[in-house]
Amino acid sequence: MNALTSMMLLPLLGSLLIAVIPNDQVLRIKQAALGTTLLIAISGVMAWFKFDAGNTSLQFVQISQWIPSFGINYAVGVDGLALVLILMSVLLAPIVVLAGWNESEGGRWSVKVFYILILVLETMMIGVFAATDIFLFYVFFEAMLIPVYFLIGGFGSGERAAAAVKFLLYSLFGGLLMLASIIGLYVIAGKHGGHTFDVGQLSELHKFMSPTTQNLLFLGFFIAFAIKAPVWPLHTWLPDAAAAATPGTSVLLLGVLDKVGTFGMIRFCLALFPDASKTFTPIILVLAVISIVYGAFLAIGARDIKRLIAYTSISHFGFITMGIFAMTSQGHSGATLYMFNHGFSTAALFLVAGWMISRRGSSTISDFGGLQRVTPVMAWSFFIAGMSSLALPGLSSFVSEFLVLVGTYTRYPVAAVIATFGIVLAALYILIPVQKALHGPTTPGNENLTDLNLREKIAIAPVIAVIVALGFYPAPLLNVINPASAHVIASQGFTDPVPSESAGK
Amino acid sequence: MTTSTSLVYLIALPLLGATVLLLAGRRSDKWGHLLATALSASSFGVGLYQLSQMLARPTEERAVTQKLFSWINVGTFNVDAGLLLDQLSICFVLLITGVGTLIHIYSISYMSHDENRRRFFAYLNLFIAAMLLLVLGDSYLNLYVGWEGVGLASYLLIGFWNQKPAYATASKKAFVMNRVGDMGLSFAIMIAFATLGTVSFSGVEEASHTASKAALTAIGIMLLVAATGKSAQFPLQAWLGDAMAGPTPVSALIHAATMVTAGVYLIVRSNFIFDAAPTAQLLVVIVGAITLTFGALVGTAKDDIKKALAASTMSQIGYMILGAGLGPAGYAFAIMHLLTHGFFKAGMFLGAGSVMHGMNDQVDMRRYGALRKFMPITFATFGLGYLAIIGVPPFAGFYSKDAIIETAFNAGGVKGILLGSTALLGAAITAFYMTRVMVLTFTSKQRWEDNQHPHESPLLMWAPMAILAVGSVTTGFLFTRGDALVHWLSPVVGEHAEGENLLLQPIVVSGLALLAVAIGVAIAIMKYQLSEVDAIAPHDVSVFTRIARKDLLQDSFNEAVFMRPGQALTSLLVKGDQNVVDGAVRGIGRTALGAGSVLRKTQTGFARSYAALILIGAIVLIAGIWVVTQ
Amino acid sequence: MEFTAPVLNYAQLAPILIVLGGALIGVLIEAFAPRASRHSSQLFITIASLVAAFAALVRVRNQASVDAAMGSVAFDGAGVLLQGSILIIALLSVFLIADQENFTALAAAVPGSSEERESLQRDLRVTEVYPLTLFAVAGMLLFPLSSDLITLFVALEMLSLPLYLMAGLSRRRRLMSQESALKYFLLGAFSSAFFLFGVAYLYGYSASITFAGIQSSVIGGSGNDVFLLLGIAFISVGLLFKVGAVPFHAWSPDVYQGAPTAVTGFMAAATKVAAFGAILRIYYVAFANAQWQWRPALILIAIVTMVFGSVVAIAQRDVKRMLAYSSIAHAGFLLAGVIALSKSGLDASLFYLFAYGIATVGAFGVVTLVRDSAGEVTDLNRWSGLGKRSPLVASVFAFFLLAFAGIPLTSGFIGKFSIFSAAYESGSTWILISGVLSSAIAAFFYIRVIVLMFFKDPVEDGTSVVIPSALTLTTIVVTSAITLLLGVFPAPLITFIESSAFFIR
Amino acid sequence: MLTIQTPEAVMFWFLAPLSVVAALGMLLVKKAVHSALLLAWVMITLAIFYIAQDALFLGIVQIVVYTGAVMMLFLFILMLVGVDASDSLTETIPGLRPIAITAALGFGGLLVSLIGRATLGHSAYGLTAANTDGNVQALAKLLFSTYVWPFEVVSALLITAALGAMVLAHHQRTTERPTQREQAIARFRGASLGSAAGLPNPGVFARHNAVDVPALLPDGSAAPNSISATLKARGDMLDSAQFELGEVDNTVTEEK
Amino acid sequence: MNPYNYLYVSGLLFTIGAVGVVVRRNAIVVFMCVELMLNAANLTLVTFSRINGTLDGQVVAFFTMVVAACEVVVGLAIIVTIYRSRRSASIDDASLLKR
Repeated sequence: MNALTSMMLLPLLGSLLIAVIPNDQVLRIKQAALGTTLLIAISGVMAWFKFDAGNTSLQFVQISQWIPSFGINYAVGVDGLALVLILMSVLLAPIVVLAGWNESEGGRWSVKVFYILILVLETMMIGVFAATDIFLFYVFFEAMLIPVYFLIGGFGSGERAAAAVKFLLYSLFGGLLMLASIIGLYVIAGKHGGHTFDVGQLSELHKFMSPTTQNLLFLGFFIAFAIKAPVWPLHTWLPDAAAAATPGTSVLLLGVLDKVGTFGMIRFCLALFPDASKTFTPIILVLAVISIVYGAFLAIGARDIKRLIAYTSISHFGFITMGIFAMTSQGHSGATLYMFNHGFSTAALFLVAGWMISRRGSSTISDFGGLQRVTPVMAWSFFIAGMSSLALPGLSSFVSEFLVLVGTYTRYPVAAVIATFGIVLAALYILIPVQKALHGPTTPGNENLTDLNLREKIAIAPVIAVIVALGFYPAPLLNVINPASAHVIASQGFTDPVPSESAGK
Repeated sequence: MTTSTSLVYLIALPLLGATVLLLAGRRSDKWGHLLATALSASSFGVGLYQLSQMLARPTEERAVTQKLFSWINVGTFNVDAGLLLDQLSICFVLLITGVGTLIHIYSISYMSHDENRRRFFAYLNLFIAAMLLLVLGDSYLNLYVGWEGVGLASYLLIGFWNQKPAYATASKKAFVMNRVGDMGLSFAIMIAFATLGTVSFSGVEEASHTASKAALTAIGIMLLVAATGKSAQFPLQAWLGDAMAGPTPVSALIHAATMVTAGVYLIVRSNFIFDAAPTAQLLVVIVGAITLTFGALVGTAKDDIKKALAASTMSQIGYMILGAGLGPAGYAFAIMHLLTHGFFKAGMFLGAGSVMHGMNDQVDMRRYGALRKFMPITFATFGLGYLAIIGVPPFAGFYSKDAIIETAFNAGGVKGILLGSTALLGAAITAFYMTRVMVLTFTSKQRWEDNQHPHESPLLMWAPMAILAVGSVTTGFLFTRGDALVHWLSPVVGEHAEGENLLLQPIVVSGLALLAVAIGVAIAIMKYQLSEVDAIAPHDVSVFTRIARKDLLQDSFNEAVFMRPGQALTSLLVKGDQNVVDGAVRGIGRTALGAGSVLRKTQTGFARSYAALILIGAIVLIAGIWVVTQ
Repeated sequence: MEFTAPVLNYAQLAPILIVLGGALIGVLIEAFAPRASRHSSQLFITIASLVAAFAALVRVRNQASVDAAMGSVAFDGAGVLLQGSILIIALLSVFLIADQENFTALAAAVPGSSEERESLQRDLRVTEVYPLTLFAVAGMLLFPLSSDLITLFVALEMLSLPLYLMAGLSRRRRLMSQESALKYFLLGAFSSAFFLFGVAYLYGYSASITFAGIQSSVIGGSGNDVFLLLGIAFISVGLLFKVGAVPFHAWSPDVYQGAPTAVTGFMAAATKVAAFGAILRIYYVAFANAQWQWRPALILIAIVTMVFGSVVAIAQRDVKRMLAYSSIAHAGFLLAGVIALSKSGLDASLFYLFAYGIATVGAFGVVTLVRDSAGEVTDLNRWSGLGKRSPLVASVFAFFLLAFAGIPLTSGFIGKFSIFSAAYESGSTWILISGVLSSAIAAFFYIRVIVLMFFKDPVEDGTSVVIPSALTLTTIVVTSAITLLLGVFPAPLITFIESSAFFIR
Repeated sequence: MLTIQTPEAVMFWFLAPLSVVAALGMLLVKKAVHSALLLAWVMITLAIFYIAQDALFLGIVQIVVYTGAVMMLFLFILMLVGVDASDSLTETIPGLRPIAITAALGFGGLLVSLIGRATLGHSAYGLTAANTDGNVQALAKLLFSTYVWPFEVVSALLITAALGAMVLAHHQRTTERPTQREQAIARFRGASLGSAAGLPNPGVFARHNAVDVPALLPDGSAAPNSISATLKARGDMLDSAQFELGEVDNTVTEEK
Repeated sequence: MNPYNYLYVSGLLFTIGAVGVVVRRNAIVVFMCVELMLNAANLTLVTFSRINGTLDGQVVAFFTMVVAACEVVVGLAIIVTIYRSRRSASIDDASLLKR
């Protein structure tokens, strides 16, 4: 069977398996979930090795008719970009399961429901990156909201219901705009060579569109992705959702789901509407830069540790968006790599933050203090995750962030310069919570916190390992990403700016 | 160019130490410090081996490179994880590993009572590795990794005792201000890539020959910003004083001998840029001149021995930056001062640590006095360092500082006179405040309580101090003998054609310098040795003193200009996000709900009004269709 | 004067005749069968005649003729599909109606009187609802097939009269129920008068009362446009009243709320199919060539309808009223299919009608299950925490709501997609945009209900979920299965519709 | 070609205003019964119009069925509901009156002005040709051939109507009607034999003998069961206490 | 005289009927107004039948009468029922269902 399809089926099978385990066998359920996600992760890694990086065309392609009347196919396939994101998703899933071993308890519903939702979500996550049929993509794009909605609302904390609704409404609104654009595309495709949703064929379609049409359709897609990503000023759902969700859910939400936004920008906005992309690039860059700075400032001002992480993500997504629309190979590869890295560094931050919160029973940063002395391993994990978040050289996110900056600078120096100020703000928004939570005297209420147990250590170790390893040696990913990025850039009719003062001039 | 396969061990060994110590945790408490020290020492060994190899090769083949792997390779942006060891970097390598090892040894004893000594050594090893990467990286980006790596290590070490909130804050401040500088380095790299298409030293050097002045000036200025951050130069100097929160060996190693001099390294390393960008170069000397005065002035008012030394460090690095800004004539002298400073300042810091060790961690010099008797070895080593720093021949500082002052005078025109005079004034003030330190600590009357029991430090501590003292005495002479260092570095920084018409002859400069020193020393002795000193800092002091005690208001300035507005902006944005951005979204929701509530009132429950609605609908429909068809 | 005996094609009329026959048998049963056996025999007759009608329909599914009943009935593919949909929906509704808990014991008894009490004690049943239902179904079957104005009018009345009556038969809150019957009747009669007036003008315009005759007059353009205008406008009032389009919608919230829930479900689903079937036929056949006249007005009505329905639904506190406003909004969406005036518009409308009808029956079926000691509980506030009380029922209801909201993997999504794309294809950009926006608004209240059910805690006020009877259970299971199936594998049905849906002229 | 004869015109100009006025009157009179009568009048004028327009059959049906049957049904129900029920014509729903007036003017004006603009492409044909065999025959032919299907279906409608009326109006017997024997047994096996011989009549032995005044029992107390249950339910029963004899005059005077 | 004049009359009657539905409160009167509207429509049909020279209009009018009769039966039954429940034939009283 097709590698992607089987990866999508595995979680469903897993959830069926979990469904038949009796409710009271909680441990069994958890083990089944972990086993399933591990199995998927393994198959993801195997796909990774089978992937031919040099080949820029889609791989692991499977196309079967779904709704032939509308030209809708079940079409999956990956290029470097999608593969990297799928790999990230499947690697994070078992970590989330393992890290959030007890998250599933104490929710509104049974443990079983939690893991079924997680597994269904995993299917959707793989599908959304693998789909090469826009309709299929849309189906996954929208359908994946539902499990997340229930994960937030059913297992979260605090204002979980409100946050879940906000998340869902925001996303649905964006999704509906995208639906309008998809319909537009579909109709235009029907007028020029027949109804189809194949991304490849649709990317030829812009030649037939008037600039206005193209701009409108582009906006439909872009706003949907900008909500997902989230780009300022469409971000306000994220802090609420992240604060309310369980850490594991937050990891999947920020680490994977939100990547759909930036992924979509590359895969759809750019590929389908090259002219409109060019038209809107200045505006988008401005929004991206605002996101970077704004997210950073709000992170600095955040009192709640989960909200803080959410705001840092807004800042990071600003970088990714900027890299995408910089239209240079560095910016693009950097953005893609950033997506992967952000997944892991945010995962680390959220997981550790989650452990801190569950031990302390509070997510307010000032409730912590002096953790470094009480729980050194946890503190260190948080610190390393934080360092990754502020893009310390030697950790993975540095490579991507710097690539984005360099790539942007070569074409849009002003944007890059303003964005670079973000790195100072990043130091602040990481070091302030580090100081408050990890340093200083051990504040009352924190004396008896326990350090990470073996399970938690096993969960966090691979994340940190990835963060460190990719910081020093990002080549395995870059080798896969570069051809895909170069392909996008080239298909947009862009070439990297030539150094203005090059010796060869 | 020669390649080597062993450069990586320089970095790998201490990095291994850091990794092992951090991962092993408490299990390595017993032997961790030994391992770290051994690894640092073996890295020094590798350095010596490399030096011997280098010496064995002809001048033009002395630089060696090692490409580890292709690090970042996207489009035309190709950065290898590559190391470069040339005449310049070997100086640093030996300084870092040598002094570093000594400080490791010192710390074994100094930190012996700290339950987290292992972690301390891990950080030290981490620092050594990062610093070596900084000086060994063959491109700006590799340098950047080390650059931030040392920043991290510095952060960790300053905040080593972060259970004290003030120390935690100090470490954060250091990191953030360093990041501001790092931003400059980022900009420099971005500009370099955008304009020159490369970020490796060799590539940039090659491209710099043909590149426009504007581009190079921009890069140069940005590199200077980076240097000011890392080297605590004006205007990013404020963190260094607070950085003294770290254990004293840290201050000695990082905040005196090595890390803070990275800025100098960066400028000297980028000599090809600055040489081609006079404006940037001018800014460099201005920064150097301002800082050397600034640091010196602050140094006169500090009662905390470490802070006084820190101010002195700032000032001395000002000299180095000044030297580095003077072009090919000054590069070698800047490096020379850097090396000699590395010895004497490290020695003095260790001495200060020794004093604190003997005085129950008391750092206020007004509570010292007459320690000469109780700590003779410390007094001797500290004294030698003192003589070196104020520039008394034949101690090391004399040679290096004198050379910079001389070069400054000879920079030509008014600029030369201004720079030279500033440097000279700085020398006088240096002499004053260092003498003040010396007198207050060792020779003046006892001002400590009787329950203090000052005592000499153990062998493990004083031995490194002694070795460094030897260095303070000898290095200047060694480096200048036959212009050894100048010649050694010339393949890297370029030859300086001896000027024809010098403003002042060397001997005149030396004379003036000595005179200035003598004046400074004399005033200090009068003021502190020969008159009574309060054990508690007096408050009825001049405005100048008050300002100087407050580091010339640097913190007040930062607070007023950056921190407060920043905080205000943050809280404004937080509120704005809740009320305006999110408020708009919620507003839309409320509007829809409100519209729904209003519109549902049309549903009055009266069938007749429904009928009216239908009737009106029919009218509108007919009228509408009619209008459309007309 | 020659009299030629009329020729009727009984095979093609069989479905209608069978249902009518069933109804007559039902009337006879009422007259002669002992009371005890009435209910079961009525139920049997009703189900049997619906099934038989369906079978008869299947037998003639591929036939098409304008002469089924001397030109009064056009039997064609679209008609078959509409009749099939109506029969299926009716069958499922009858399963709900069979749960006589919904109906008053004795309609003639004054509410609150001793007679009512006694009749309740004696467990009397208004078994007349079965023949009434069958009469209504017969009218519905005829309505979309009518190809002259007389038949259309008679069918309209035939489907309406039983519904007027049935609306007043609720067991609980009988005053409300009777009020809804009164309102429905008065306004229905009012709108029929408009309809009839329109018939008169159309006859005046074309001298013919057959669709074909009107069409040829329109094409010939010989007649007077003013009469055509008046005819179209007045007929539209009557037809739009039936589907609940703004501003002719006002009856529907009141009637939906007051009528017995099973009847509401039947009415909401089947009437909509029948009425839209008729609308489609008359606009596609008779008025197609006058589209420049009516299309702008209809577009306006469609937009106002969808927005109004969605916006007002937000503020509702009663689940049945909310569903009523939702159905108003859906009427707006369905009008998009009429406006499209194309083959794809027809296909999409037919699919949408079926999908929506099924989901509606299912949703109302769930509503019948939530009760307290005084009968059904429709106050939304008392639905809070339903997910905790009865997760399965709440999940099914949530699923229907998601289908109404048009979330992928439900039939609603496919319907929405196809109908909007059809509308956009024929140039109605505004329909697309307002459709998308009102879908977003609509999502708001669907999700609000889901939040209420799942994320709020139950109020202990005696509200409970009864165990559904076998028939109700069947309805709910079948409707939810169809809703899911049409969301995931819609291809067979779409292909079938595509190949067979056409209007014979 | 149709030509309108003068008599028709005279008839039209005489009756049309009358019918419109009657219709308006129907709107404006208070009593529902008056409205019904005015409507009946409008219907009859319409019947005349039908006949004048060669729709003899319809004219007759209009009179017989509509005016005769349907309107009588209306009147019947009006009687049932209360014949003197009169509507207050003041508007109770705020704002509806102006809306109604505007709508009336708008709708009527629009309709009239549109009809005024309308011209068919041809002049009126008249029904002479169509009615050659007689209006009824021609209609019958259409009804039983072309429109046979709706004609058949309409029967279902009639059944529906009948069924519907039955559902709403038919009072199902909840108990079997007791036989005479059962009634007799019940009467004599009751708790007391007091009513075995039938209930007392109202007013007997009382000061009043009206039906709404309870009879007095020999002891002077009121007998509530002597009053019809309907009157009791309507609350029309008068309090018998006020008619009780305060003191029974026991002195027997000889009858003269 | 132009047969169109009948159309004006029917238009006016229809309007009066429609307005009557809006302004009258007695359900029976309201219903009678609906009947008036139907009658107006019938007049239009008959007139058009004459103008067009076909009898289809009369057929429709005939059907209308039948249908109207059915409506009357059902409608009056409903009105009587609600009268029995509420002791009122005012449609304004039947306004429990709203908003």
